[in-house]
Amino acid sequence: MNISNVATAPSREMDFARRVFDLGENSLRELNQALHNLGPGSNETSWEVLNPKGSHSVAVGVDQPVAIDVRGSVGYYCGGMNAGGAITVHGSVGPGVGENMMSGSIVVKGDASQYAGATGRGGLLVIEGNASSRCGISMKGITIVVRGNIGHMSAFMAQSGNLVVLGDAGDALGDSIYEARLFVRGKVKSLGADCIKKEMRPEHIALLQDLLDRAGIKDAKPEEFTRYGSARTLYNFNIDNADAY
Amino acid sequence: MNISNVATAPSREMDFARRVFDLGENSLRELNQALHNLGPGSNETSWEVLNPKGSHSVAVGVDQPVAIDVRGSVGYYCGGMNAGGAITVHGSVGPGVGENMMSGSIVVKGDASQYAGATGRGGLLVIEGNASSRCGISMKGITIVVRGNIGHMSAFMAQSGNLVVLGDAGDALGDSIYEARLFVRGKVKSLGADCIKKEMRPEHIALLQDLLDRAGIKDAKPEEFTRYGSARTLYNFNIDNADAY
Amino acid sequence: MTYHNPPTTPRKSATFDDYAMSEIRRAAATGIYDIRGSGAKRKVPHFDDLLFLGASISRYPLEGYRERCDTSVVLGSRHAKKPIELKIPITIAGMSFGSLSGPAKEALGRGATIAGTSTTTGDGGMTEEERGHSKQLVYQYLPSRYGMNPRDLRRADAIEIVVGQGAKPGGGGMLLGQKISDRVAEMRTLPKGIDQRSACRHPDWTGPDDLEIKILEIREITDWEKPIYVKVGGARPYYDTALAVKAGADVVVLDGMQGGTAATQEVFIEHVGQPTLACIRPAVKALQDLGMHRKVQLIVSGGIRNGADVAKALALGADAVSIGTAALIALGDNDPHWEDEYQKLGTTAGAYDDWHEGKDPAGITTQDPELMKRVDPVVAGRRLANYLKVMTLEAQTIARACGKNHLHNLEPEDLCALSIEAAAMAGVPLAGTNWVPGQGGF
Amino acid sequence: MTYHNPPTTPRKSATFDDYAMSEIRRAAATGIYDIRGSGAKRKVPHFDDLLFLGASISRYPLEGYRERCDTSVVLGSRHAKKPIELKIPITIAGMSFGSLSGPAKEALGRGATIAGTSTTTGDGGMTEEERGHSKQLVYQYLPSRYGMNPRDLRRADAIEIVVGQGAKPGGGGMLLGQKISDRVAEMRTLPKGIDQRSACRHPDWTGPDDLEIKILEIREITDWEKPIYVKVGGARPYYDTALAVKAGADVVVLDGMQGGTAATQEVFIEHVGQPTLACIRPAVKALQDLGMHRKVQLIVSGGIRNGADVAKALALGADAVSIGTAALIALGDNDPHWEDEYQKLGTTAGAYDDWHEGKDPAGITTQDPELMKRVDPVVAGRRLANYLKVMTLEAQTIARACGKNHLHNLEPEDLCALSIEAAAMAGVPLAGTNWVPGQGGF
Repeated sequence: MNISNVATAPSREMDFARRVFDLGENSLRELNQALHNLGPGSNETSWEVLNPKGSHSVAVGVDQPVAIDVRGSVGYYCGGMNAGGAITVHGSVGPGVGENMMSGSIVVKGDASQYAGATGRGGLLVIEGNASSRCGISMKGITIVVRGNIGHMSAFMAQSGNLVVLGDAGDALGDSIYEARLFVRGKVKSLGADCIKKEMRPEHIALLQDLLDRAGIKDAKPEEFTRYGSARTLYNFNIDNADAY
Repeated sequence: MNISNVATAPSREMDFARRVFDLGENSLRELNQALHNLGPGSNETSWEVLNPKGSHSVAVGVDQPVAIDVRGSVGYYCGGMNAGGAITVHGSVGPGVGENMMSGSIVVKGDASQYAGATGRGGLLVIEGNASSRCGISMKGITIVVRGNIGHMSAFMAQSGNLVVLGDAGDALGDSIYEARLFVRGKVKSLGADCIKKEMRPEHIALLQDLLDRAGIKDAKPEEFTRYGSARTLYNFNIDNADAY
Repeated sequence: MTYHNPPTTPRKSATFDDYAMSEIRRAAATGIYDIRGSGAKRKVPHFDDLLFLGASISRYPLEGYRERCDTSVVLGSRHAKKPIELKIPITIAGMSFGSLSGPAKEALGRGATIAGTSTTTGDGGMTEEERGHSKQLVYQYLPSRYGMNPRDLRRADAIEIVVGQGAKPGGGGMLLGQKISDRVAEMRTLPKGIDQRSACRHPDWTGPDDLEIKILEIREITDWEKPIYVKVGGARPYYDTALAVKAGADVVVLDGMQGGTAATQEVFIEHVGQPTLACIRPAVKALQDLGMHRKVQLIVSGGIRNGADVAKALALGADAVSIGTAALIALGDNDPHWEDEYQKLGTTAGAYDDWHEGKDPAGITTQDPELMKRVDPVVAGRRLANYLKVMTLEAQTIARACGKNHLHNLEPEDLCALSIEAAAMAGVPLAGTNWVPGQGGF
Repeated sequence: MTYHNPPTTPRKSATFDDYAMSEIRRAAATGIYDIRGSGAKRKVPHFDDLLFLGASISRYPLEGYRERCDTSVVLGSRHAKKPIELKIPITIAGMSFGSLSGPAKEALGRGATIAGTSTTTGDGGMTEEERGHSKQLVYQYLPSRYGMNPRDLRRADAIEIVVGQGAKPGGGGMLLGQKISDRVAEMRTLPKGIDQRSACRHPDWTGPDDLEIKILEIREITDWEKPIYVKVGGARPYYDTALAVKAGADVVVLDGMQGGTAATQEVFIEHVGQPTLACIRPAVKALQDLGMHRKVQLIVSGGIRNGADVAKALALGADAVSIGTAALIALGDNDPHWEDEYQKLGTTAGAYDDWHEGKDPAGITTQDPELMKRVDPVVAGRRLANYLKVMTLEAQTIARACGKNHLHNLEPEDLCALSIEAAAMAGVPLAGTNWVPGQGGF
């Protein structure tokens, strides 16, 4: 059995038969309804989705701690509003993967399109390839770990949570950021308004080590990262900052 | 001579020759003008109208205590505003028979259409067949006795007077009723807003007996009737009764 | 100079203006819509938006002597054996006894009789005061039929079948319990102190085909002597006028949305019905299309205030006008003389319209025996007569200036309009142009 | 008599009037544009410029207090398994917790539930007060996504995707630091006391093609049970409505420029967006062109104040209306009762709109625990219910007068207009004519 993410996978005593769901034969509606029908104590804790062929809204609104493996690439909003599920996409994902995630985990083996983890409130989103623009936009507590690069305008208006990038970041990183923490190992093409470089104090090293561990990343050290966060100059309006608005 | 209603027929000392008026040969205008030309002490106290063939406004505005027999069926407003005449229709009547009657009597041997006795202020209206909808609408003092059934919305906004029904009543009986008294022997399909069943006290039994006597009805007992009247909840507006309006 | 930090200037909303807000608060507090008397108070296109052209040099090249400018009008000559002949084309509209006090009704009769015109009864029946003091009295036949009886029908000089009123076309009436005195209750055959609703449809007919039969009945009862008017609110004036004529009316009374009422929902008064100005041309067109203009007379009411209004209504094709509110003001309604008492009622002279509450300081819209005494029927009647005469003189002044020897010779071509809306409604050109906006029939 | 040299009479400019000048001074002193609550305050063509024709002879009215006039409406039957069924066609618009106090939100829920209608959350998420006291609650899905979570999404009775608001079509929001209490900050995942900006575009979609996919996601999460509304500000109503329908909306909420707001730039409120009256016909036309009128419901808001406004919006083709400002006034906002305190704030009752400052004397648009106590949710809820019932009664009064047994049977043909502008915008004839100015599409 392939559990991609031991750290956050639900604990189970027994391994029941997997449920395999072929989107080439059954409809998206049936898949999501089946996932929503799971009760708190359900035995069907392990799911496999075949032939997603870029479908939108795959496994949205999952609210039980089940493991779901998606074999192939998906469209928009995969795992949207996930609450507790452990979703692994063996391919690339379209815009808005894990949008507004509450808890649980999503692991993307390929690349992610725009808006990855947008407005996410909790849980862990791991992208093993690159993430495109607006990664972590308006994030509100989620942890996002990207192995590759991230695109422009990432962490725009990010309120809270952590964004960890092993590669480079594009233009205007952290524009209008509030209290989210950004850690980038590679180059940052440019910082957005009110976003500044910050000191890596011991508590940040500890935090980052924990995040890397949870994401199962062994080949990067916290010390190689730079921390970015809010200068807090836009917190209350002042006419002389108008250019930054 | 056929006086259908001894109780209310005008008293006369002598029986002069009847005046016979054929509407197949003379006009309605001539008939009504002739009736209006009668003075208080006129000898022509007995009239017969032939071939009404559904004419409207037959014998309207009669204001002397004369007896009029109409042989056949009539249209709208037969005996409208009658004041003192004793009119008998040997057939059916159209809408608004005896509308706004002041006094005297009208006896219909057949059925009556809508609005029978509408806004009537006094006198006695007897319908030996059925009366259609809105019987006694807005009645203001008249007594109406119906041998058969009455239609929907009867006694709507009935202000005062008595409605006696030996058969059944249709929907919404006595809707928005004020102080009129309703007596029904048969079934009531439904009561209108603010109309309720009331107790038959001795004075009501006595009153009803008198009404039946005056209508010449021998085969019904007051005890077989149910009384209905106003719950008086709509007498002054209250927002929580808005649905009833 | 030291600078301070100025606050924004407080500004009220045109949408949520003081009145709209106070209405919301009133609704929230009471849970019932506002009922009031008087007519639509908002600004709508009206006769003020029209002007007479007057005579021009080329039309009167030489000085002529002034001829008589006649003002008489005959109503009901279509079918009635005894049509009504008035000296002036201004009648007193129907106002119910119940909404008005006895002395007020008497004053209306006295004033109208002096001025040579007619009065009208109203919902609630005919009173002796009114019959006694009115030379010519029109008896209203209403859905409620309060007080209706054949004797009064025959004592009347004409009968007006009321289908609707401009303040509430399609609506019924409501007289609140406070105003139901013993006398009113008795006339209406109802208990004292309860709200009296008047129905919106007649109890024994609906629609124009029935109306024709109803008119026949009334004609038969009154031996075809009396003119029969049909009164409609300004809703679909073309169709309503045409149908009234087809149903056999002698006279059509058309009441625009500014027309007064004794008690109606504010929302009804302000939002249902068309302005008087907008009703006249379609109604006249209906009469013309049926070849009945001037044969069936058209009486227009709703917001008539002075001789100019009279002249304009006539120029647009009406045969006469009718006044309600203006007559009450002439009697003394809303007079600044009683300002102190108006203030106590939370209002001010000129704005008092809670007539249904029966507390009128001027003693007109009340049944309170004490307040009623404030109206001296003789004095108030004289005031009304004065006012009617002034209106007539004003209308004559205008008609003469236009070279007319009878008010009825005023024409739409004598008018122009000050606003595009009024021009379109009245079907006359905007001043200074020959543009009649939106032309193309009604 | 001696002559003196009179000075020129002082005269103010209509262009640089007091308000314009005070705004210039305010800008000069503060260096920031004016932010305020409430909607456009200038006078724009509105429902007051329309009239109902009412019934008369050619149409028969329904009995005012008797004959049934239904007011129910079903929203969301296009795709939702569980559409919303309301007793009255007036809903409470979305107003954010944060801009309003907890007791105010509770009062809205109580009042709406008594009256048989729904409330809406707002920017800032769903509160327990509101969910608990609202029988039917619409959950707003906004660009800020403050407080958004799948549990509340499933607890909602419908979901409203907010694309824009009439007060600021195309603009974002701003909640100033003063109003960020602990509770508000926690719901919004933000530090206390900082200005909170709400974005103007959604973070994870742009444009109608994306919206279609977003709607699909929400339907999937809620298992296609709940109606999905799309709310747009009155900008290009024909296209916006058509695109919302094409994107799969069950209900379109259209908010005109008079629509209220909690805090927006004055310049935005007054100068961006079209009047409510001007938005309805194009939106209805879009629905009709797509064969979706009455299948996708249209809710109109922005300056609805009374039953006449409701009836007019419905007659022009809306299925329901929504109220914001009016509901607050019914709860007690801007009540003259607090005039002294309004004066201290440099304003007056009726003009107070600095809601973003959180000092509302009426305790409604504030997070101050002391001021908040002034709103008794039970009493205020009752007031709102009263007000909603009055509006409904008023609308019924009008519909009955037009002979309708359901409010939805009101039609544009029942209306006429008092001004050329309103006639053109509403696509109805000017009163007294059959002239619809500017006819020829939108």
